[in-house]
Amino acid sequence: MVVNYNINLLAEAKASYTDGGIFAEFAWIIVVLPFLAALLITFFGKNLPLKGAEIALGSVFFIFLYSCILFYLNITKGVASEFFVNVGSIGSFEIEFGWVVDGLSIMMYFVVGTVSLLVFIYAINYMEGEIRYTFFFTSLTLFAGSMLVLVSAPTLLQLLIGWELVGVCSYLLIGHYWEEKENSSAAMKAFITNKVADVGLMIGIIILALTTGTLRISEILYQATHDYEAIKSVAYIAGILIFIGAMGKSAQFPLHVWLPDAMAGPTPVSALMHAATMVTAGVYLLGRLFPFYQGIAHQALDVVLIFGVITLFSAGLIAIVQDDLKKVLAYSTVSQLGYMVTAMGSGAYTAGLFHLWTHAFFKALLFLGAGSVIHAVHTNNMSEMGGLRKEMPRTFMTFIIGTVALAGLPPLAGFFSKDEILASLNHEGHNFFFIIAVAGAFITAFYMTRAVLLTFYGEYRGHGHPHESDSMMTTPLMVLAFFAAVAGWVNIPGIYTGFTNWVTTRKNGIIEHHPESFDYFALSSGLFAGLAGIGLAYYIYQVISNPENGDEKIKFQPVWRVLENKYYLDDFYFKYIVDPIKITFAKSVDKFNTEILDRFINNFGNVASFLGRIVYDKLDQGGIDKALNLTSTGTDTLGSKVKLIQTGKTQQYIMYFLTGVIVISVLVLLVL
Amino acid sequence: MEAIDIFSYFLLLGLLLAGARVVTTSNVIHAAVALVFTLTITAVIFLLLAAEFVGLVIVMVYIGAVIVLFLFGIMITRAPLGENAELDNDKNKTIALLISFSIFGIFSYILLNTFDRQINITEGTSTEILGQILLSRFVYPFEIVSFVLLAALIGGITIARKDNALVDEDQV
Amino acid sequence: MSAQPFLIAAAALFSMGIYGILVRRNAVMVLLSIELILNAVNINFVVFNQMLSDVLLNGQIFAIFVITIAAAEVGIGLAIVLMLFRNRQTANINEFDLMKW
Amino acid sequence: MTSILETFSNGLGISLVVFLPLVSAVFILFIPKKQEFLIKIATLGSSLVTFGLSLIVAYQFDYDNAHMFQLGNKLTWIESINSNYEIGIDGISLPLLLLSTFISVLAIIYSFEHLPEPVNPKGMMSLILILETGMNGTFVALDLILFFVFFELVLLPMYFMIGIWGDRTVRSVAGFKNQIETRLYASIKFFVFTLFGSAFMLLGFLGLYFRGSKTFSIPELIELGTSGAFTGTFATLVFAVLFLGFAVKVPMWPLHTWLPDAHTAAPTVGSVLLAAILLKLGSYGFVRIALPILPEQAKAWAPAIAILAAIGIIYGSLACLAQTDLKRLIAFSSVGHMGFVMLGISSLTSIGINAAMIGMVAHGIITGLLFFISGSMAHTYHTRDMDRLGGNMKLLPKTGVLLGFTAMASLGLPGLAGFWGEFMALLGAYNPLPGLNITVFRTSMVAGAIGTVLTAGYLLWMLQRVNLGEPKEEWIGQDLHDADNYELAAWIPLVILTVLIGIFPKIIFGSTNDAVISLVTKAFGG
Repeated sequence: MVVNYNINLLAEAKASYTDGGIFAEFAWIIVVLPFLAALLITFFGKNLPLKGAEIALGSVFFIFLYSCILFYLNITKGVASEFFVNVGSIGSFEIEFGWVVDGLSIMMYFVVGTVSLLVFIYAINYMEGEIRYTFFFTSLTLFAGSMLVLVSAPTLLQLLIGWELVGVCSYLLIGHYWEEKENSSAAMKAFITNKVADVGLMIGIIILALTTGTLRISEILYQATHDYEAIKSVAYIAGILIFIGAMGKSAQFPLHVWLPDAMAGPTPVSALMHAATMVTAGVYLLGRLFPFYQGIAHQALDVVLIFGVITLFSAGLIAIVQDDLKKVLAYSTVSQLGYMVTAMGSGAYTAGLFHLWTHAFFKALLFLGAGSVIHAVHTNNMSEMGGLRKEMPRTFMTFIIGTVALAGLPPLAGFFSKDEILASLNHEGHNFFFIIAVAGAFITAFYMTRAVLLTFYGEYRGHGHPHESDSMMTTPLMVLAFFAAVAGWVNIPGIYTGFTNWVTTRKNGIIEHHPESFDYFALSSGLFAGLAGIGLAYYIYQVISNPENGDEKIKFQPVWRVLENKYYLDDFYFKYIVDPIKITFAKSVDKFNTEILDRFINNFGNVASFLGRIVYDKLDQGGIDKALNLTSTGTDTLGSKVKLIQTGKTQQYIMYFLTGVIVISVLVLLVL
Repeated sequence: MEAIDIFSYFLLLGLLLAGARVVTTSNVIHAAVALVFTLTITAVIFLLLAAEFVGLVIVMVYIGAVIVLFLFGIMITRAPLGENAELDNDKNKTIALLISFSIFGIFSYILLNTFDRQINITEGTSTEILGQILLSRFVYPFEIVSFVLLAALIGGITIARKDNALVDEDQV
Repeated sequence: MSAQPFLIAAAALFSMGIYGILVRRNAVMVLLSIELILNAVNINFVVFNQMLSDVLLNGQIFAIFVITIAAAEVGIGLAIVLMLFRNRQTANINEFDLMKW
Repeated sequence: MTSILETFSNGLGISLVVFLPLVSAVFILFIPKKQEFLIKIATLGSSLVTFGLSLIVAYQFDYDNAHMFQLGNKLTWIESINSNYEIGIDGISLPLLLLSTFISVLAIIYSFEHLPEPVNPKGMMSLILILETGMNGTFVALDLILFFVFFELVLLPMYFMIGIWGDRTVRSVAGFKNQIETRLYASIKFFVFTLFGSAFMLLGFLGLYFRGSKTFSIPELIELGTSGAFTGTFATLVFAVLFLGFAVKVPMWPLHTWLPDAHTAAPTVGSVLLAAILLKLGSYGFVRIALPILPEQAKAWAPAIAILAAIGIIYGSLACLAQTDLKRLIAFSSVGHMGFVMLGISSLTSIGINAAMIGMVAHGIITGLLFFISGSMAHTYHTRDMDRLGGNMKLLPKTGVLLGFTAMASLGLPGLAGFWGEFMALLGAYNPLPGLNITVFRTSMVAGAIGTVLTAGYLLWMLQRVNLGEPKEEWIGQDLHDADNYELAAWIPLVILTVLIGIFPKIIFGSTNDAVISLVTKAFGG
């Protein structure tokens, strides 16, 4: 059943890689394991000492180890192979699942494995005593599995399956506290927004599959890179449609609205799914199909670029006005995803994935840090925090590292990845977009500094006495802080570009510009923007005022209101899309059904019964039946007379009988 | 006219007289006895006609068994013994006479017009051949009729049995 | 020997039986009259048998069957009469008029 | 043993699968009414044996020759009109036959403890068995008259089920002056509607008989049809009446209005069987009879079918969004899901028809399960009004989890059975048979894709209203029974099957693919 797929794609792939040997061949284990673990947790979890968390942790730990091994293999030798399992054929189509083990997917395995492991450890403590603890871990494990299904997909179909499965897990986890209607609504919003985007993805996949005659990604890419006519004709539309799918999952404007609402879920969920892994699926998809986009669908890539830039800027602006700490981070995530998409759009494959890589660590760190704070103060609102740096030193320190990394100051991770994106924009000559991206960097630095100041500086404005979280929670923070600090050092132009090699080790070659050294113009602009953002925020919230009322200084009403209302996008969706469908259309269809169609049918019944009444009254009752009844009454009358001869006396009967015999006999005799 | 003819006319006369007695007497026992006479004469006629086995059957079955049954029936139903003016339904008498005479007339008319052949009285006994035919050609009817008889006997017993569910003790 | 006297006598016997059935009040007497009719039939059978010189003796055999059936009939008939008598305390068939309207 | 199996392959096996339930039903009529347990056990035993026999049939089936009719026989039946008792299965009917015997077993298990009022196990059980005979028979019949007999046989038990054990709520109906009891309205509507369709269908059959070579045999008619024997106005008319007959049963928009009423009014088992099997009779009829016998007409009608299917998808989903009645919502969801099946069929490609096949099976399993669960909930809460429900996860955790799972499966979640039907139908509709109007089909595909969003919308909204949130005041402190063992025994197999087909669709495609490819090649030349 397992087929190592080895057609002649080797020629154009990167110079040196291996098929990964036995570890690649058995990589399916890490995909299947979480599902088994989820089953085990469901059935046995409640009776275990940690209520199932140990199974989840064990499986994730295994994934982590396995991905480390694969990661090591990839660093040292370079791995690129894919495996297929046939699960049925339909028409001439082979439906296949399988797994890809190459640089791109291994990078994702590693991110998923590492962040999952840390988040799981963190969650054991964070979720302690919470409702549906076991189910939480079931879903989380399921999510890890689904994410691995997604990133290991060698066929578009499996990709779609993983794509939707992570969506469901996201639904389950966002709606974890479903007693509150708000939370279940947020979960629904996330699912349906994604589903809308999935329609694009689905149609895109259908178009690609039917034009190329295969669902295998590598084959589609082969055709794309060899300028097959068929795929060329649909490249633009398919590229756009698939990007719509990516827009949903990776929260690109205008489909980003679900991500901030998704913060209704528990914080570890936000850290794992809505920062590090799931939301990067769109970027991953663009990366996976990059040869396609880069070659024949480059027009679609321009659209990608535009939406990425819009997202990175618009979402960053909203982050400034948020009071909810998690929402600041959520909008920040949207904005950073915008950066990644921008990178992809500008043709910088490595830069986009590099930002994905660094962002996964520092954003997970920030979310977990925020979770630690929220755990301590029991509120999400920054207006009820403040001054926490003394009470929560470790959280504070790690949070600062994350913030600095996000703001893009050297030598932390964000600096390198953001710089590459800016450099790529500069190199490609997208000057306007370059300026916006730099402005975005400024905004990023500004809102993060604002968030830090509001949370950790000034006076404590909340209730109770917050204290530092347990070491179970702070240890992952520190590990992530370490990664946030060093993750960027794996791709320093001119010094060490290992990451480029890692993610370009794949069967379908990537052609892109790899800078020999830093683009000093881009570097300085980015650095300056970051420093300016931090400085301005410090000036506003610390120097000319204090964290409590710093917002007042920059409340430029019209803009502020638009931002607070998220550009009225939600209102627009509800007023012009959701409500009309849910209320107007649905109600009118239902009315049409019951009032018109049914009435039509029922009137048939009425007509039939009216005709029936006429036939019955006039023809049947008045005619035939009357005649019949006359017969019957006549018979009755006659009978009542004739019955008198029925005396019941046997002898009389015999007499009648014999008289008859005689009469008949006489008649017979006379006639004969 | 031979002697046997004259003898047979006497027999027939006796038969008719006895038969008439059966239906006219107002004494139930007399009626039964008259029936015995009728049957006896019938048996003799059968002997005369060389149907000796049927004659013997008449004697044994009818006179021996059926009549006894009738006598039991008469006694069990507490029919008044001796003269009983109530025995006949006088209202019916005229019409009954009319009917029976009409039937007799019709029958006679047909018989006289149709059958004017001679009776050939065969020599010797017919019992043996009768038995053979009965058990070869008529074996199935024979078996069936025996089954019918058995069924009738069982049925008679079932009906006549004293059934507590239907009848009170003191009424019998 | 002519067959006609026998046949006429049988017809007369038959008519007497009918008269008896019609006139008698007592159910047992009615049964007796039925026996007369059957007897008349038997005579006819035997006479026809001899008249036709039937070597297969169909007439006699039928007479035997009739006798058998007559015996069965008497058995059942008397049982019914007995039953009726038990329930009604009478054997008068004029009182058994349940089957009227 | 071999010899028994041989006779099995000679038509006996399928005949037993068809008639054993009917014979058992007759026997059950002789069991005294008071012996309830005996009746139930006998019914269960009979259905289990039937299921076992169908498994043997599936085992004996030669999957390498799935395009041929197998394991069947042909016996003279009504000589004067050349109608024969001709039966057999191929790769298309096999999965549906198995589904039918399987769902029947589960329906009977469920009925062990959950008989609707007025409780009458004898009546209910024998009706289920008679129904099973009708359903199985339709899937194996290869003679039009035989097909028709079984097709109609199904109506009666369902009519009685709805009419006797249905919902007694009195409500007003558009167009009628007087209020009417739901069950009466629904049962009559169901019966008259389907009879209306099948009367026309019979006309079509007769037309084929007289215009063809005086035969009712489906294989022979397929040979005739694919060699172009039926053409012109006549064939158009025949296809039209066949379409009417099958479309009512599917049901396709706008002939669907009997379905929500029938489903809502029917007792749980009734609506399960109705959704799981009965609706498949119509779409099966399209694949088995209408397409191969009248291929040219199928081509001419395909765009119309696609449009109606697309309307059905959108319309059904929108109607779902307006429902407050849980069962009615699920009933309308059937309209949408069967729309996908019909969209697949209308594409006239092997992909589309395969999609329709797996869609039928998946819809049978998933919607069957949904009706099981919603029926059980309606029984527990004594209401189906979603505005009154809520917090079901708290009140009935097991039922709630299963409802959530099934809703997910129903919205076409990849990895579960429902996904394949939807995705593959869209795949088929994108590239229909060459020569068909591509714009129509692609528009229908987009409509179908939008339909998936709406489907997700109403199902999740339903979950939010029913399953999530805090329980309403009126339920607190009430003695509500969660799913018991009988219910779980009936539901869990369906859950497992949903997952199995979801991750390994070869279970269905392995049987259907060859048969469908052969059908498409024969009828449409590729």
